[in-house]
Amino acid sequence: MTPDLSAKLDIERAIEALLFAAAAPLSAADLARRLPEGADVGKALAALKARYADRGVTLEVVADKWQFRTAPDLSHLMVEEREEPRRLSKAALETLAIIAYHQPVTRAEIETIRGVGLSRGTLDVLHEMNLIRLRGRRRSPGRPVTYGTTEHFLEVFSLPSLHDLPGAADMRAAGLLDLNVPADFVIPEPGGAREAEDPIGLEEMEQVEFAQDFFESADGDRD
Amino acid sequence: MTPDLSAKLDIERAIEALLFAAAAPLSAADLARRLPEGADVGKALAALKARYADRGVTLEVVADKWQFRTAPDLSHLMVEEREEPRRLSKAALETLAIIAYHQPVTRAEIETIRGVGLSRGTLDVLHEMNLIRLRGRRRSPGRPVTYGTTEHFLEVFSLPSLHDLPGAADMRAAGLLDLNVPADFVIPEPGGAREAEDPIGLEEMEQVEFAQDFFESADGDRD
Amino acid sequence: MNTRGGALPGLENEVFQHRLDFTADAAPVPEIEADDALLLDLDGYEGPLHVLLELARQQKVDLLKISITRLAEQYLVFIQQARRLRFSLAADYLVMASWLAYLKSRLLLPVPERKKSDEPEPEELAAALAFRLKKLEAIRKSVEAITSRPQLKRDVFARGDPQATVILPSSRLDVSLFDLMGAYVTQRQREIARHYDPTMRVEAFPLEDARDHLRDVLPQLSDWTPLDEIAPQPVGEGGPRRASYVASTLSAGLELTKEGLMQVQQLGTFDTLYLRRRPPLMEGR
Repeated sequence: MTPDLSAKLDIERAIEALLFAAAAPLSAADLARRLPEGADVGKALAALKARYADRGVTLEVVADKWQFRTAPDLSHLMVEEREEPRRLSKAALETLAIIAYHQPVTRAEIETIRGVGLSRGTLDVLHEMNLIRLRGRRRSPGRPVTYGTTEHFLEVFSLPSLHDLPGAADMRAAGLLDLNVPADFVIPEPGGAREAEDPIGLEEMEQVEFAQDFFESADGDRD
Repeated sequence: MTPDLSAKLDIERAIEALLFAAAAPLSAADLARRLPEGADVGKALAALKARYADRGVTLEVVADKWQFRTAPDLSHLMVEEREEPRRLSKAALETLAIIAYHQPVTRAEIETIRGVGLSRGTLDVLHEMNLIRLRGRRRSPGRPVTYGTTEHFLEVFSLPSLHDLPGAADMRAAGLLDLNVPADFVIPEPGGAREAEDPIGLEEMEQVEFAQDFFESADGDRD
Repeated sequence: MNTRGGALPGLENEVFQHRLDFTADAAPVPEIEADDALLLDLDGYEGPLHVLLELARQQKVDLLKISITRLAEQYLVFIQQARRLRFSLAADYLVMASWLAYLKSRLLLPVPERKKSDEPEPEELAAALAFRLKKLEAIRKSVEAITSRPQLKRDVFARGDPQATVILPSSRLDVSLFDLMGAYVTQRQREIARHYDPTMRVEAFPLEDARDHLRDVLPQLSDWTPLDEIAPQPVGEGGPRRASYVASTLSAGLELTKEGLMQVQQLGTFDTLYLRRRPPLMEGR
């Protein structure tokens, strides 16, 4: 075995062991930090992923991090390990999906899409399960708080990243993820008590796109 | 692939997944119980042991039970140093919240809102974590010291500025406010104009800390 | 044009029902059985838009091409049935019904020569509604797509027993802005509850005073007089409240009745109470 090949295999073995032992998914950077300098972590991860592709345990990317997980087709065997996930109500699931696909999104926008007011507790439940988080404030009148999903959300639903939300590209292409409402749209809004919201105009729309994360705006936009 | 070979591989995959996900070592009998009847568990375990022999993870038997373990020669990598994020106690979080929203605020004012005395440690902990600071002295009888939050506080909560703390409307929108909260419920605008106070000088700072310690120990833990 | 406020009061009277009946007679809707199935599951629907989406799906065409007039009819039948079965419907459902009835009528009416400038074209509204349903449907489908993904600890499993790790103290704080808001609100609400002050101590109109008052006015009570007129009116702020005057006067009245000085009568439950002086015994007894 040439020294080169052996070094490559050593990196693979080391990553295998590190990922296996870890309690949580590890990023490529996490791995690199614990390997000899110059180790080609990306290549080794790709090789490992291929090696485990049809095994009972597979190497997956969740939330931009790597983790060994049992193969989905073997879930029927895992009866003893299974934790009955807390069942989310239809309303909570829809709210979660809207937050996932439309983020950053305000409460009023969630209500408009669903055509019904959000009942107390729905956001609480999603917060409590660590699936959603406060993301920032919309730069629109009233500067409402916006919601987004957490890293834990990606882990739970086995998503490599937000770009991998199923069908998101098609929905965007069809304009279904636009948050703006046609100017003279008068369908009754949910929860009549809520004060009327100004429809978001076109030029404001661009700002909406730039609705800022608290974090992102931390270095700019300080008022 | 002959049906026989495929069945054999399936058993291997299943055992791989079961051993991986199990919290403790499993015996051959444990495995057989969870596999289709007639599965040759022994043979599959032997094949798996060979397959993993020179990998970063190996299949080991301990006391007649099987378990995946990281390869012994990689043990030097396995010290996973995880930074455990600190948690704030309920009292500390509540005190911090009041200081954040009501700053500059005196100790007596904090106690009035909380309805309980502040225990000695609470402010210390928040100081030590660099979340709060002494802001000044209220120009009122006794010239009490006032508290406020630090830059670090803003970083921890990813807030661009104090003005970005969620307000009453956001709390209502997040479903946090009870319905029985009076309509005139107001949250002070943090960082807004406040009662006159004098800044605290550097050298006075030390005296204040001292005076405070003295004061606190005098009436002890009251929480 | 006020679709929201204008139609709502009508819902409470017969006018709206007539309109529904008319709609149902004029254009019988074939999917009535399907609507029944829908009705039974009303609890599962969160709002009128969800019901509309369910109905629209029965047309089995792209949502952008649905017939809004037909959808409006179906929805109105649905509302009518729900009301007949005494489902309590949230106002949202009724508002939507009136809006759809309005939209349908505008879609069916011939286009006026000169259109009022402030009214959007009904076709635009219909298209906007269809698009909105499409949006909701997309979210519904994405719920299915997300929840059918391999879910951690349900379908796929990470390592059951991770290696022991060395835990280092960290300066990172495990706290979210939501936690901070929650902590703040809890305390403020506690504070509000603490300071709850049910106005002031309730002053009562003393029974002795009520008795004295009744004895004073007794000579004038030869006819049946409503209790309300006999009970003294509150004087100024801070004294007993009106309810206390009435209650004490009634108590005193019952006492005097027992003593044989008065009579009390009431024609029905919650009716006005009448009091009068007991008539002098003319013929004896």
